Amino acid sequence: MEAFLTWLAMGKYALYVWSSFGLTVAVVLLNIHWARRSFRDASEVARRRLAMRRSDQ
Amino acid sequence: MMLLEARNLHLWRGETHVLRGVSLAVQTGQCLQLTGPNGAGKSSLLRVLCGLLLPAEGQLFWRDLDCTRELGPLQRECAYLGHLSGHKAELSARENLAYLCGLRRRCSSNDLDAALEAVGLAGAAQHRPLRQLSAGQQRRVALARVQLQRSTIWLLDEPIANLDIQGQELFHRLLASHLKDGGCAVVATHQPLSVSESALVRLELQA
Amino acid sequence: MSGTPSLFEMARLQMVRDLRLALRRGGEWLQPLVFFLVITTLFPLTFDSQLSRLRDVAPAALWVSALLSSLLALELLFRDDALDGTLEQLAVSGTPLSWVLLAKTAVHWLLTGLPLVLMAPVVAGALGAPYEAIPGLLLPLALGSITLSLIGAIGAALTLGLRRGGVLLGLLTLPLTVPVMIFGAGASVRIIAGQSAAGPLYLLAAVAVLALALAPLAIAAAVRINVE
Amino acid sequence: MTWLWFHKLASPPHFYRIAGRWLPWLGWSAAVLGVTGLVWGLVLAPSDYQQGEGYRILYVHAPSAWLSTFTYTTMAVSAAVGLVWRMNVAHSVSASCAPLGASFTFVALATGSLWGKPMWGTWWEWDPRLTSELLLLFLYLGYMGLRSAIEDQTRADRVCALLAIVGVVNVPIIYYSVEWWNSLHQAPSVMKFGKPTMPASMLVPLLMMFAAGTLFAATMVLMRARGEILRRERVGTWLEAAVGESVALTGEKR
Repeated sequence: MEAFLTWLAMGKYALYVWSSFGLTVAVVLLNIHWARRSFRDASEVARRRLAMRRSDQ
Repeated sequence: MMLLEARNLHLWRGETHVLRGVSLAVQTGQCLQLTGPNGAGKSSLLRVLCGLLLPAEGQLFWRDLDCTRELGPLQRECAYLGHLSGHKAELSARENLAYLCGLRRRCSSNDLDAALEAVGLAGAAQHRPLRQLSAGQQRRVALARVQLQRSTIWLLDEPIANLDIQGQELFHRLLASHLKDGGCAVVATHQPLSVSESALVRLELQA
Repeated sequence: MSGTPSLFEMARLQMVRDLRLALRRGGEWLQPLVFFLVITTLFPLTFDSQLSRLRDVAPAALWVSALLSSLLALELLFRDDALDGTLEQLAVSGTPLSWVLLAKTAVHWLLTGLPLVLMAPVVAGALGAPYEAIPGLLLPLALGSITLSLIGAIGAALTLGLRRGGVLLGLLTLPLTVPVMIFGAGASVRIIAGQSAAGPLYLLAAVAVLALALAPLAIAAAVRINVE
Repeated sequence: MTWLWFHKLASPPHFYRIAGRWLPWLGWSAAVLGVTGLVWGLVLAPSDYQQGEGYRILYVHAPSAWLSTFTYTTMAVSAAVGLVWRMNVAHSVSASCAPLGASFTFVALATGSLWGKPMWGTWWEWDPRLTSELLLLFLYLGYMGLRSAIEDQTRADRVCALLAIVGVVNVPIIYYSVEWWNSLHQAPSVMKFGKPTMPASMLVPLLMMFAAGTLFAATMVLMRARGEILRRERVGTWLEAAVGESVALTGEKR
């Protein structure tokens, strides 16, 4: 347990190291969410266009 | 001789499918009249033909050469008259013409005189800023420009709009002499064109 | 085709027409120059009126004000010609668009860039630059203003036809003007300090030549796209 | 043979299907590499004799900085391909790069500043690398601003492609001018992590993080690009199948 605490302390740089890694992971997750949402919105646009074309014919 | 040919032009503006596989051909001495309701794509088609607008699909040929990607040859021989006159209100008719035509071919001051007199703009009117001329007169200056450019093909979008009776007669005369000299034209208008049946080709665009 | 005009005739036609237009529109072309004076007078007011201390900030004041005034004038460079169809006619005419638009940008430089370059040394004197250094300031500003006009013209062409192009024009072009600002201000600092500014001047000239060669291609391509 | 490959990739349905097949592989290999790299870098790698544990920020800072420039170059290259050969697929890829590039430029800036605080004692130092990253962020924001300002899709593609090309020509010049400017003022720079020889136990996780970052970027770009292709597709009969399948993928009830 004690070793875990010293590791966590990162030699008095804990705040900087952990916030850096935290921020990176957050940005990675944010990008994944953005990408999925953009794909979903785009397929929605395509679906609407298909529906409109079907109603035209 | 085949001058301008378009094959299977497609164009979308936003969600509307403006040009749906339009094809056309214009021979020497022929005039193609574009008709169709507003928003049917007449203006868009003209802008595609003169290379202002790139079609999503389809091909353009000028003198049997594929010019879809390389529009230079077509543009050097075409005169386009759209809704915008391309003239500056602060400049006079002569200054506007000298600039727009001078960029394409050298124009002497007699050329300018001849072109402006041909459209009924003489003497002091040539030197007054366009701002002081009526809409009809400004339209005539635009016709003078099209004529002075000595282009093989005229692409005209509603050229007869806000022209008085004499103005319309003037336009028909200019068009007739242009066709007689071996030129060709694509004109978007609903008014009848005084062009002989043999030289007239019609294209109706659906909404 | 003896009828086709040479490149110089085209450039002359374009420049004569644009100069005539600018002069007929009254003092509109003067506004960026007055704007330049206004900005530079802010520096003593906000920094320190002590000439000896003001000297440190003089290069920054000159170059930042020159950049902002040049950008201000550029926004209208293509806007009027786009609205009344002149750009359309140029795009359709088959004439070399990049050359004609370069002539147009040259007129903008003559009306905004050059006057700025001529006024800047006087302003530099007011900002504490030693009098013997003032003539030296002309060269970096001249070279820098050429590149600023060209980069700004690319921005103006890219934001053609956008409702609120002004802010976006600044956002797009400012990062691109960083090399000019660094080398320009670097040269001015050395000139004011009386040292030789050969290094930054050569770099400034190199950037200017690069801009002169490549910018017109980008400007013409952007105008062709935005004139659709 | 290569020309055929390039030509096949140009057709939207083909690119859409191939990207779809590659996505899971890219995604999972990025995840695996990323996790192992992180764990290795945080736990197993020895501490640095100078900076102690603080140097571990390097394992996220360096890959982000690399991604910011790598993504911009990819954006510019696909933009150029899109403009020259008028390929919607290339424009779709180019449009997908900007948000990813901008976010990793921000990460590079933030982690650089977080690394700088313990070393220099200030949150922000006009260090040449950080300054260039900041300018790159402005380029990204300019690109995204221009893209959102133009409604028409095809025009936005072509104007933004032009901006990306103008930008990529300027990036090396900006980087050089900032370096030249820095040499005047000699700001202390601890970012010089080009140590002569980095022990393997430190270097391997770093390389893994670089690989993971690149694979992650590829996954994100391809996922977005598939969407952008759907958004630009007007006539393809394959759209029916693609849209149907995407409904299953995203679990939409509609």
